[in-house]
Amino acid sequence: MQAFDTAQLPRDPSSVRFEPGPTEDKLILSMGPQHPSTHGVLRILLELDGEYIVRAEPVLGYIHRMHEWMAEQKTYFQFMPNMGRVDYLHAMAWNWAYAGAVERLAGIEVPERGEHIRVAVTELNRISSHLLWWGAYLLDLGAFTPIMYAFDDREILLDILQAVTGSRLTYSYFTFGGVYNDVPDDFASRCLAFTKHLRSRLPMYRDLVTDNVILRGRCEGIGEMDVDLARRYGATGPVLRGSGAPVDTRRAEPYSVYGKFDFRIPAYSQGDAMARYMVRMDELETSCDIIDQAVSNLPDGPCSAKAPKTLKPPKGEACYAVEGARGKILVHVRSDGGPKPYRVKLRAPGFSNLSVFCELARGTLLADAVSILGSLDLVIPEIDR
Amino acid sequence: MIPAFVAKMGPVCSAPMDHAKTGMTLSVTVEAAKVVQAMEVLDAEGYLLEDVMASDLQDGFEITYHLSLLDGANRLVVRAMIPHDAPSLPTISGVYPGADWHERECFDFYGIRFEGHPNLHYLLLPEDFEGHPLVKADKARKSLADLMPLGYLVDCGLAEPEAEKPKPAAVKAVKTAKTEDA
Amino acid sequence: MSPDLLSFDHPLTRLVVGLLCVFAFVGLNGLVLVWVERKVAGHVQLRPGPLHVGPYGLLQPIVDAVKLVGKQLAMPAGADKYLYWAAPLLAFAPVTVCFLPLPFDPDLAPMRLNIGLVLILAFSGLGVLSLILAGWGSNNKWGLLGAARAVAQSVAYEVPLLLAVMSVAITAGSLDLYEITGKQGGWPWQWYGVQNPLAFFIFLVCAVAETNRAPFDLPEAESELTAGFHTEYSGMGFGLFFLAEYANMIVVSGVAAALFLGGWQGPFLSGILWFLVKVYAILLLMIWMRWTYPRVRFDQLLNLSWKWLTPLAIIDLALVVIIKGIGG
Amino acid sequence: MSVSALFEEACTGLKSLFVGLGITGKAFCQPQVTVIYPKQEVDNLSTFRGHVELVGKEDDPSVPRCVACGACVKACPSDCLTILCPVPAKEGEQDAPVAMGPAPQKGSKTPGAVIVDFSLCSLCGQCAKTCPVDSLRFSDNPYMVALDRKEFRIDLMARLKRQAEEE
Repeated sequence: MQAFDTAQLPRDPSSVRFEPGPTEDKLILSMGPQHPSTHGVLRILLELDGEYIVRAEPVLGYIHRMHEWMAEQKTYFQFMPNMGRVDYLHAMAWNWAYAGAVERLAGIEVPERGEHIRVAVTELNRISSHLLWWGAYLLDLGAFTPIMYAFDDREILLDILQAVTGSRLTYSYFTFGGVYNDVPDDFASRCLAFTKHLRSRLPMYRDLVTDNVILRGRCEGIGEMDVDLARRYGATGPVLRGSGAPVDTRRAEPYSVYGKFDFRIPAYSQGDAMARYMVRMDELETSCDIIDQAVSNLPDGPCSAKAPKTLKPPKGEACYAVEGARGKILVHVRSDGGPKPYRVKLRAPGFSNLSVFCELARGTLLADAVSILGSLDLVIPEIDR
Repeated sequence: MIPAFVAKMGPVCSAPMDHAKTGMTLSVTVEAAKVVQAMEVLDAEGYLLEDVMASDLQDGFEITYHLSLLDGANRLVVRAMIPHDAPSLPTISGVYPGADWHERECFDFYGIRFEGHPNLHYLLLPEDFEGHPLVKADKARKSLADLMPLGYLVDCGLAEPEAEKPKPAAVKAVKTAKTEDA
Repeated sequence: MSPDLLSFDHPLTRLVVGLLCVFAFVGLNGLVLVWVERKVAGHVQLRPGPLHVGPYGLLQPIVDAVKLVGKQLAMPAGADKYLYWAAPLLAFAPVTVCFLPLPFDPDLAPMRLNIGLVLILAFSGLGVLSLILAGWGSNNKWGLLGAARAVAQSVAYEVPLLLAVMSVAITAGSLDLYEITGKQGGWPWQWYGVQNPLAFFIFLVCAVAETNRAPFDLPEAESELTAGFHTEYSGMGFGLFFLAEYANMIVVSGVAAALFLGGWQGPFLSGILWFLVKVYAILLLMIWMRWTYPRVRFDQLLNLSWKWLTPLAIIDLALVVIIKGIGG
Repeated sequence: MSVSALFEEACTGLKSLFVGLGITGKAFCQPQVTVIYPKQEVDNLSTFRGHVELVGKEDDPSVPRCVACGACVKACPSDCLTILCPVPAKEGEQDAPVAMGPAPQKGSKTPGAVIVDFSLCSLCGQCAKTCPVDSLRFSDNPYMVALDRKEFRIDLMARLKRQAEEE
């Protein structure tokens, strides 16, 4: 092999910091920012011993957009469309977290109908996020077909959401005090038809993928994490529930009308990739249950409270936690009484979930790292914000 | 009202908050040097670290740690104030390894140095970025008294209950008294 | 030039003509297979597959080939020039030789060799060399990992493959594919695949693994290694690897058809048609599997070979020897 | 693990593989769900929300309801709306050509031009929400194709006139 002078290559600050370890014969591998299984522009520096991972360090910031700065430059209303872009897969939950925080600050009450619509569209959006995750995770594991079946089902759902919100991905449907517009008349019946359809498809999902011996081999016992590790890293959502703690913001600090609904919070105690997988599959059913309850007795009345056209919340601060598809979304807004927020802090669940990856990946095979990464369900724009 | 373990954290002041109005139940202000001690107490109590937030105020950078127990509406915030000219405080990544990235993010946006942090480099910003984007201009900065409702200020001893608007001088006086106590 | 050479019976002439035919056969079948693969993938995924170029998208593979030929051949900085370009050629060349001893029809076997089976196994073993060269020569870490995987996988799966083939060879008492086919009858119960299903099963699994097809496509596992050994190849460099993969598939399916499914023989009529039908049935099965399963992990792949297939193949071989000993 | 348990596990594993083949095989025979675009069209275009457009007055659909107050321009998070009005002439300059300036302008209750730069728009609807006379709404035009980004600066007044003529 020809000698190649690596000194000629442009210096890469991230890998300069990632010095080779004390032992020799290790391979430093840069996975990403363009890699099929990093789902966006995430880069992971790996130190490999053969195919075993000695160290892993994610390098973030490739699509950092400084949303928190933008929030300080815009009025409360104007920042709303940004929220759909933070996590494009569960835009509704981010909409809700921001709207909720501002509503708490300004003391705006949301009418009952608005709350029900919010619950229904957020849960629909959660299903669409989980379906996409399911397909993409299997793509990571080398199965090409499930994503098409998932998209087939997701399409019905997106049609419903399009009829309500006018868009299919980056919704900015929430306003302070309710939702942007009322739902069409056939919304409830379409939702019920969809949940029925999805429930009928779940056995197929199970037979094709969940029971598959190859998938189980790839997921069982991989990336094990106990509750304490998850807690110390701040991992939430399906990742925490996969470690055995049935913790869900919808139940723990019930916001909106979630307290009225009866739903099961799935939790699996193995703490491995399979447990996280199973939690998400069960959550599809949970979301279906919630949607059924939310739309089957949709209250009459206005969908939105009258909010002032220029919102100036009194000085103070408010947090609002929402259970997103990836975990606990927390938006903290500080107001100085002016038309623009003084400080907005966005707590992205994926950020904390990904930070566990360094711990989980150590000592596993490269293929396991892909499996772990997929099981954390990352959306890079949310992590980078 | 205020749980017993708060006393062990070495609080400068603690103020109960209304969850329905703010999403938080308790705010504990500690001295910057004592955050690790406070976090050790909370870790033993089983709190989950949600995030680390910094804000740029007139009085200095305020670091806010959001924590909550796994179950229930019990968000607790720990606050610490550090001066603009010496923005540093000890890292809590030894207690909560998840704080590592959150602290790096604060370093990115505010230039706050976390003493003892294993890897304090830019996380989200490019390596060659100059400055810290969320640091406000002097004019735009507001003091804590301008940002917090009166009830909180009273609880924290930053304002008199009767005073409609606390005078800036009074705030200063309280602040200096606080540091003298330490 | 001796007059001997011009007659069709001269081995050299047969070789040259045979090779030409094989090239044509491989090229044509490669194109057809690309189309079949895409159509099957499409229909399995509830979409139509290629549609717009020609009727039912039939001309799509040709357009693809033209595109590949037209593309620039890039070589990464620091790659070993000779190894890098030798690899795709080496991937494709040995496969063509493997076609020579295949009996397509009682009257159509390019070369009748009494050790045809050995020749195929020997030359198909060469294929892995090209993967190593490609991975090593392209000076790419992903390529290197892919190459390392390819070696371990090839070594692991050649053992049960050989054992499975040997059990058939012992039953037939020959290493000549023509003869082995001849010993089977037209009806399914006369096929070795039905008489010895375990060997057939082991052979099929090993064949999928040897041709690096999903779920055993570890050397090129694109969600882990981006594209493994052919990460750096563009244009026809990639095209040759692509073609070699399909040619390899046809070879193993041809061998499987000859060894286990009675080759050209079939009920009612016999000939090349039956042979092709059987080959394509196996190919379809391989394609079908690819679009159904996730990829196994590398250690699981090796475990499957060493802990399951190899012992089973040894047991099968022992049984065959015992039965053969008792019977005759 | 006993040998029998091992074989039992292998059998369930193999069975799961065959079940998987069965499902994809069944899908192979099912009709496809793809909508082949130029030949077919999806059926939910009516709920599509494209760029904003002006709403005409009831008595004269070619004239927008817009009162050129400029509220939408201020509400827009990404500065994609431009409303131009004639600037009132200064004292002694009555004869000068009428200059156009950003709304609101004193004395002008109708817009001279309403332009939306769709390449900046994030379809949040803040403009339509703030409009005091409900003069803005989402259009349902899904086919937005252009070779030049300048073509995404859409003149809404011209669009409204065209729509009024078509009706």
